Amino acid sequence: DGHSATITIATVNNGDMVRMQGYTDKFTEETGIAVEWVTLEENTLRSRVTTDITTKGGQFDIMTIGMYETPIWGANGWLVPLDDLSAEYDVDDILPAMRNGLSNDGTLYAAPFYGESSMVMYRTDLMEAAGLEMPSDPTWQFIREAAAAMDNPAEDINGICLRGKAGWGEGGAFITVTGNSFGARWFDEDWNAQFDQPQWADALNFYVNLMNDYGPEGYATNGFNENLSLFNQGKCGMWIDATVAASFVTGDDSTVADHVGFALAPNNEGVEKRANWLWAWALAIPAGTQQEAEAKQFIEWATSKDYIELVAANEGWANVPPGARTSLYENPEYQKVPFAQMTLDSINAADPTDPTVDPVPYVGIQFVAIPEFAGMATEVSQEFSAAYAGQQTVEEALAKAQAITNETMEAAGYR
Amino acid sequence: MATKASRSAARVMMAPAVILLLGWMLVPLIMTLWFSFRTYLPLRGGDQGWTGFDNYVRFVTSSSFWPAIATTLTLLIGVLVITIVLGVLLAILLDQPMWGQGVVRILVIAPFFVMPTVSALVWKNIFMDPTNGLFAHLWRFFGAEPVSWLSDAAMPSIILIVSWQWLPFATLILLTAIQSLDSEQLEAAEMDGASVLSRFFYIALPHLSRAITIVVLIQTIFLLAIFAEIFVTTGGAFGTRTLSYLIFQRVLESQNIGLGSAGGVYAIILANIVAIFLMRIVGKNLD
Amino acid sequence: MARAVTNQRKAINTTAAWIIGLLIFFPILWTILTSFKTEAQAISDPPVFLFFDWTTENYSTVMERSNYGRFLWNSIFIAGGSTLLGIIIAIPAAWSMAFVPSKRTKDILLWMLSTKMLPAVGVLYPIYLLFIQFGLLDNVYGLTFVLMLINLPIIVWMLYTYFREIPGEILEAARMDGAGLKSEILYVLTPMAIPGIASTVLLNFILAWNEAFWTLNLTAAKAAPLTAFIASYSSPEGLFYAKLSAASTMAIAPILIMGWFSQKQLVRGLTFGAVK
Amino acid sequence: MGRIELKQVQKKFGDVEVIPPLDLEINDGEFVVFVGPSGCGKSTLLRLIAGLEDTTAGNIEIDGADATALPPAKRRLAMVFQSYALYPHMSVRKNIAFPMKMAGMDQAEQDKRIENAAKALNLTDYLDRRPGQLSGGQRQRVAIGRAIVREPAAFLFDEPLSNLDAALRVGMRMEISELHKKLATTMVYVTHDQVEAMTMADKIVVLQAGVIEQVGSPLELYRTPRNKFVAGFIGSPKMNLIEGPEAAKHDAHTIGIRPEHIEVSTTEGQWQGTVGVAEHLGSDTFIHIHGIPGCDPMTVRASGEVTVKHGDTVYLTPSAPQIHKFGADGLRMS
Amino acid sequence: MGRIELKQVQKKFGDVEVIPPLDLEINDGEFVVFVGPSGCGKSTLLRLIAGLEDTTAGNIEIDGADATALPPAKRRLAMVFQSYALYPHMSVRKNIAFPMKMAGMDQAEQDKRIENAAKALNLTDYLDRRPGQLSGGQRQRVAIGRAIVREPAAFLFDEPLSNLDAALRVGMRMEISELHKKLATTMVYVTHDQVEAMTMADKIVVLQAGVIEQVGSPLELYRTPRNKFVAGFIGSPKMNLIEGPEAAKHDAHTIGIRPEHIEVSTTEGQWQGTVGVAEHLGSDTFIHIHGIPGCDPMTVRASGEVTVKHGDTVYLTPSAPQIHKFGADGLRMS
Ligand SMILES: Nc1ncnc2c1ncn2[C@@H]1O[C@H](COP(=O)(O)OP(=O)(O)OP(=O)(O)O)[C@@H](O)[C@H]1O
Ligand SMILES: Nc1ncnc2c1ncn2[C@@H]1O[C@H](COP(=O)(O)OP(=O)(O)OP(=O)(O)O)[C@@H](O)[C@H]1O
Ligand SMILES: [Mg+2]
Ligand SMILES: [Mg+2]
Repeated sequence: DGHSATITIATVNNGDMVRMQGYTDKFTEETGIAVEWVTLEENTLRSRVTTDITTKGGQFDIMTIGMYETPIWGANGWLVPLDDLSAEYDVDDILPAMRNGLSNDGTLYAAPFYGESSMVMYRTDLMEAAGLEMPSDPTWQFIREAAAAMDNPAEDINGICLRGKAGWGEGGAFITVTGNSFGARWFDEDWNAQFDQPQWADALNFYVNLMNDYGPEGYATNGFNENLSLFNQGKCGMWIDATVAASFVTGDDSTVADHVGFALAPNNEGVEKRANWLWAWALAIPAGTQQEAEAKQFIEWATSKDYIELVAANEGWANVPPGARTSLYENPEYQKVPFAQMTLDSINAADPTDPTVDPVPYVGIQFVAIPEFAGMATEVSQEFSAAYAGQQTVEEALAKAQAITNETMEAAGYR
Repeated sequence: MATKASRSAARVMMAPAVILLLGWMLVPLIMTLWFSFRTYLPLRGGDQGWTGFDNYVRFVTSSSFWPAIATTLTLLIGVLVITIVLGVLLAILLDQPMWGQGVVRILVIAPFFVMPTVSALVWKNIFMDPTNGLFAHLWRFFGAEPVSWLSDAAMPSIILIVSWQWLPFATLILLTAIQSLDSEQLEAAEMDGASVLSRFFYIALPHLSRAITIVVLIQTIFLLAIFAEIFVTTGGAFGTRTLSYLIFQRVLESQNIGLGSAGGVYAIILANIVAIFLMRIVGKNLD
Repeated sequence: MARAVTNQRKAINTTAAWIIGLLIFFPILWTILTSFKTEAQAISDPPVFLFFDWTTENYSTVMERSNYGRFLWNSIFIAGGSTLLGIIIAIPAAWSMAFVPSKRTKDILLWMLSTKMLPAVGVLYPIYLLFIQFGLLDNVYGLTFVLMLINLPIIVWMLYTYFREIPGEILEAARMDGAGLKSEILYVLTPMAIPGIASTVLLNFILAWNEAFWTLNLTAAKAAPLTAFIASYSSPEGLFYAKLSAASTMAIAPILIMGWFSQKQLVRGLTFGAVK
Repeated sequence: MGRIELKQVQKKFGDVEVIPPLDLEINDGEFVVFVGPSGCGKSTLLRLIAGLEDTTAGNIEIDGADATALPPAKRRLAMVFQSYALYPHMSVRKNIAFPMKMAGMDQAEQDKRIENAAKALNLTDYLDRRPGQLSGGQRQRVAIGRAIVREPAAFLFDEPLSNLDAALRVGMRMEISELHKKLATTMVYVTHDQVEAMTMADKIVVLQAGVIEQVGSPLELYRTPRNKFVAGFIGSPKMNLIEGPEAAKHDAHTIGIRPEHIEVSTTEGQWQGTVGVAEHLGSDTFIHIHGIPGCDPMTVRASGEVTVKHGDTVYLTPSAPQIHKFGADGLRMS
Repeated sequence: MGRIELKQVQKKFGDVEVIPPLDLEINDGEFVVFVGPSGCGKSTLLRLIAGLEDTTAGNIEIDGADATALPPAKRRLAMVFQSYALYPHMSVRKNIAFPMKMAGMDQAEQDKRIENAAKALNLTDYLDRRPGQLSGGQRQRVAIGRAIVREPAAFLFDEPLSNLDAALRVGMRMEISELHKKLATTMVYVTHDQVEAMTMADKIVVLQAGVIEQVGSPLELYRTPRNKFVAGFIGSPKMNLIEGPEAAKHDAHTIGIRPEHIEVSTTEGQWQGTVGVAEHLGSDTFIHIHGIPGCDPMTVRASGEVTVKHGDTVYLTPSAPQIHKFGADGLRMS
């Protein structure tokens, strides 16, 4: 009868998730199902839930995972398929890009809580002062020009802030999509690492030069949080990062909330792929849980249209979890939110199944959806970060990345 | 004391501790050994059979292996040297007569109570952050460019953090040791015409050797296992990947249990080399 | 040396020691101060030291967000339980080593210590599997047991060094007086070793309290101690220094307070038989 | 009752034979003192009797019953240790009560015995103190009190006075002697101080390297030491042992003469020598004399004061009946 | 040279005056012993001379020069500590060499002096051992060796023998006396053992509570103690002090008579008493006699053996010339 059931949810400690925890009482009230939260920092969460799922530890009834894990775990049969969600939940309302990214073989394995792509956020006031105008689809060349124009060390303003922090989901993701926008790719169709190709050298050199010239001090350790706080303190002219950041840079904690503009992530001139990614934090149910029904009930609640409205009613439309549902973008109230349209456009501009200029054997834009990727990409991004910090040259970093990648692929038996 | 009865009683009373620790050592060790000879990729079908020594070969030939060993030893030695040198000096200072000795001692011990995670978080964000960190403010105040501690000087920064955590331990052990130094010996040396420095080097320092050994032993045990500090601050980037961090990456990030287990076996070997090396000294110095 | 110390020298010592002491303590002090600031004050340049609007808002935010009480209780239970269990197992073992030494005593002791050198990350997987097998995941008892095992070598060693300072003749006297092994340990040895046992308890309580790998990896919600609590405050989005400081302060405050009240025993406890 | 018999008792530590097989009888009510140089096995022997060490071979009988395999608690013996071995965390009262508590004696009886013991040992005022608050002599008395209340078959003492200073030592020596007179219980007492042995013992057992050199009453040992070792060990200052021609005159390999049995004269005598150090105690003078063939220096004890100085020539005459003769094997002749 | 003069030297620890202002002269080459009960300030006085403690007031002169403010190393004094204070991590050779090394003496000279000292002290075979591997007596000799090589103006000894056992103590006592004879260097020696003081000293300084009770040669102190304290302190067994009517007969508040100055008889004598404990040492018998008015028990020392038993009635006669008379103020009369 479920009157005293308790479900345990592992989740990441970001703003939207923490906000959801605040509304859990409502869920418990409605259903009588109690909820235990295990809130962890992203990297800790990932290693924690991965250990649990691979060993069938069964500690969690719901796990917060991303687009990277979902297809792999789904294929292994470790997740409960979400193919019997209620009619009122309206699965078809989920943005197609998200639904594809969270499915394996057409079966949905995780429900997106919110989704994101990446885009350019810039200071309209500084842009104006510099006498430039941001196109809605800028190129890297324009970005560099604008960064140069806005950079003002005397005022402690950096032309541009970008992620450099090691970690596949941090700087690794950013440099991968930057690579995409320069025509680079991780692997050729035979799983040979491609870091020895000129496109990578171009991309990395461009990034390093841009950041050394106009980026903040110590950008090699800056990730999403660091850049967010820099931008909110008015220390960045531009910031290219997750679309979810839009609600923060226009929110209460921001000192520049009134002067933020948005544009699509850039591409290198002549390359059709843009530097934007696709990501969703989604809720999935590990196979074998004793509380499958209750877990499903929770997922339906947390990723429902009603939840979005609940948040909107309490905190305003700008703060609802974005990027998951089509209906949200059709909502006239939400369309008033300044970054709504650009977010949707960015999401639509990303295609996980065709991320690069040259064909690749993998799915995923800012990641390669194979189990070995997280570890390998983290190591690669560490080499890149060392190059950002000036501890090695771009060439050395690329050579090491090439070696690490090929070693891993050999160990895993791809080659 | 040592009658047959007491000896057999002793054996019985040792048993729980010995059996538990033997189990705690052997069970994981055997499982680790087992995994290390198998291709075990949880995300790709789990245990895929015997591979012989492939994992071992792959682990040592990996470009990260020797740097990781070097990093491990750098961290170990760096922290040991700092904590012991500063510990000795601090212990001597704290041994002097002064006002408020108790309070000062509390201040000095305090870092020992701080969880490694907390200490890493606090140092990383509140002090070493190149934009908002206190050091950055300080540097700017003096007109200098703030340093990105955790990228430009990652290893020294981690050594600093870890040393900060372990300095109290070293100081306290050394302080107690200094207090146990027979004052007549110092007086004898004084009568013999030894200056303050001579007394320190010829009398006090040799007296401290046993305490220093203990500091080295205990700290080594803990330092070889340092993890949280690196995980939180650099995530192994900028040359701060120790052997145990490398194993973490293999096991948890790359989800290659076989390879990681082989790494674990290497770590055990390294630990034992260090241990044997230590035991040699300790064996001599422990009574 | 009992020679008169001039006040001048004492003043120099005092000044030097206080400066260094405060320097070492500063990171903790600063964290505590920061926890009472607003986020904006927390990162303001130049930093504000004491003259800011003290607020406890960060604490209420943190309290609202997580069930601090449960984390705290788990920490206390796990640290306390593992230490107590360890002591109960270690006392007989240390008795044996100290009072019925054999040629192998030192080897056994060093072997015990060497079990602490097993790299935790290397054996996480096996241990996790074992824990699943025995249904011990996210279970305070399971965790208590593991932490007991981790700290047991240190406990045995510390007790051994204390016991060795107790003259064997006293135990022999008890034996002559008709005490059996149990009475000997219960009525004579343990009460005599109380200061040493107290220090051992303290030190191991701290070590268990601060253990961050197993506590994080073997728990989920029910058994999670403060190390897991702080893990959820590691780099969330946005400006967070003040909240991080508040959470940090909450994680370390109990042990800090306990440590301060018992620093004498602790100082003794940290000697590890270094004396003599 | 407290008759203790050791039959072919042997003790080895590992391969080292500390006590070769040895027989010894201790009669009921006797005060037996084990003396001997440090490391000769006195404590080991006592601990064997107590049951704190296992015998390697041989039997220990207490009151006719084999006690070899009995644990210490079952032997009805009480022991007083050199370090007192008081329980520092218990009050004097609790210390004394401990053996009775272990025996499960009823409270009234315990209180009675504690009171008696405290009265006998002058401890009544200190019953509620901790051992740490007592002086050395008082601690020693508590240790004895703890032994007394058990009403043991025999008391074992291991150098109980060696931690006390000279003056206290003399006092406690008397107290223990008087206690023995009063209780008439067997006491086995270990010391390396021959004065203690002489003044307290009914029977002295002289040990060397685990071997019993002689057993006898103090005066027997003083008068007729069985060998050179006992001769040198008993008596203070030490007996002068003379080898060579002087000994040959008495048909002996070595002759011995105690310092108090030599006459000193500045004018004439049997031997001539030079004064080395002269120790003036007021009551006596110990003169160390060099130049006597076969014995250098020879010690002489003169009563009262003798005004000789370093370098003086003196003449010595031994008292003939008190000359001890020893053969080449070190044994007493005749 | 080694003449030490203390002029109105005073020492306070905080507010506690441990040594009230005091004058003392120690002549070159003299062997001066400080005796007194525990806590009377002997060590403090020695440490003041050594410079290990600062004087609160007064001056210390060494060889006529004011040394009050000199650091210990500059006073040309060597000290031997009760705990030996050897450096445990250095070999015997290094221990002995340490003061010379500190003085920067050249190696050849160092070796020579070490060799001489080792020969003199019988340490040659042990030069490469650590102190931990030596017996108590050997350690003591190393400590002395370390003092000798500096060729100091004076040696200071703080209870150097109190950690040794009785037999060794006698031996080392002699060795130190002989060393003094040989070197003829001033020695200041602290002990609480009056036998040591009597046998070794040229001059004894008796201290009580920081105050000098008497200074004099051993025999002066034995014969004419200036007061009851000195009378009781010097001599073993202790002087019997008698108060009441017996004392009044001699027009004194208290009379004192040493045990060796009393005749024992079983038939007649001045005082009648009952034998308590009789301690038979062979050479002497100490008899404790009860029932003498004003002094219970009275100790008597009889030469050789006296066959008295517990409970016997005996008669005692003091030797009249050796009766000491003390006034109500405790001071010697006449
Ligand atoms: N537990 C032991 N293991 C090995 N040897 C021992 C042990 N106990 C004593 N011995 C050895 O046995 C011998 C006799 O020791 P014991 O303690 O009986 O001497 P002792 O006569 O009491 O000496 P002392 O007067 O110094 O107390 C010594 O050589 C000693 O080293
Ligand atoms: N550093 C000090 N601080 C305070 N009081 C002290 C100090 N050193 C000694 N005293 C006190 O001074 C008095 C004399 O001490 P000192 O050590 O000189 O006695 P002593 O005659 O050497 O005694 P013992 O025979 O026991 O060695 C004692 O009452 C002692 O408590
Ligand atoms: Mg003994
Ligand atoms: Mg003294």
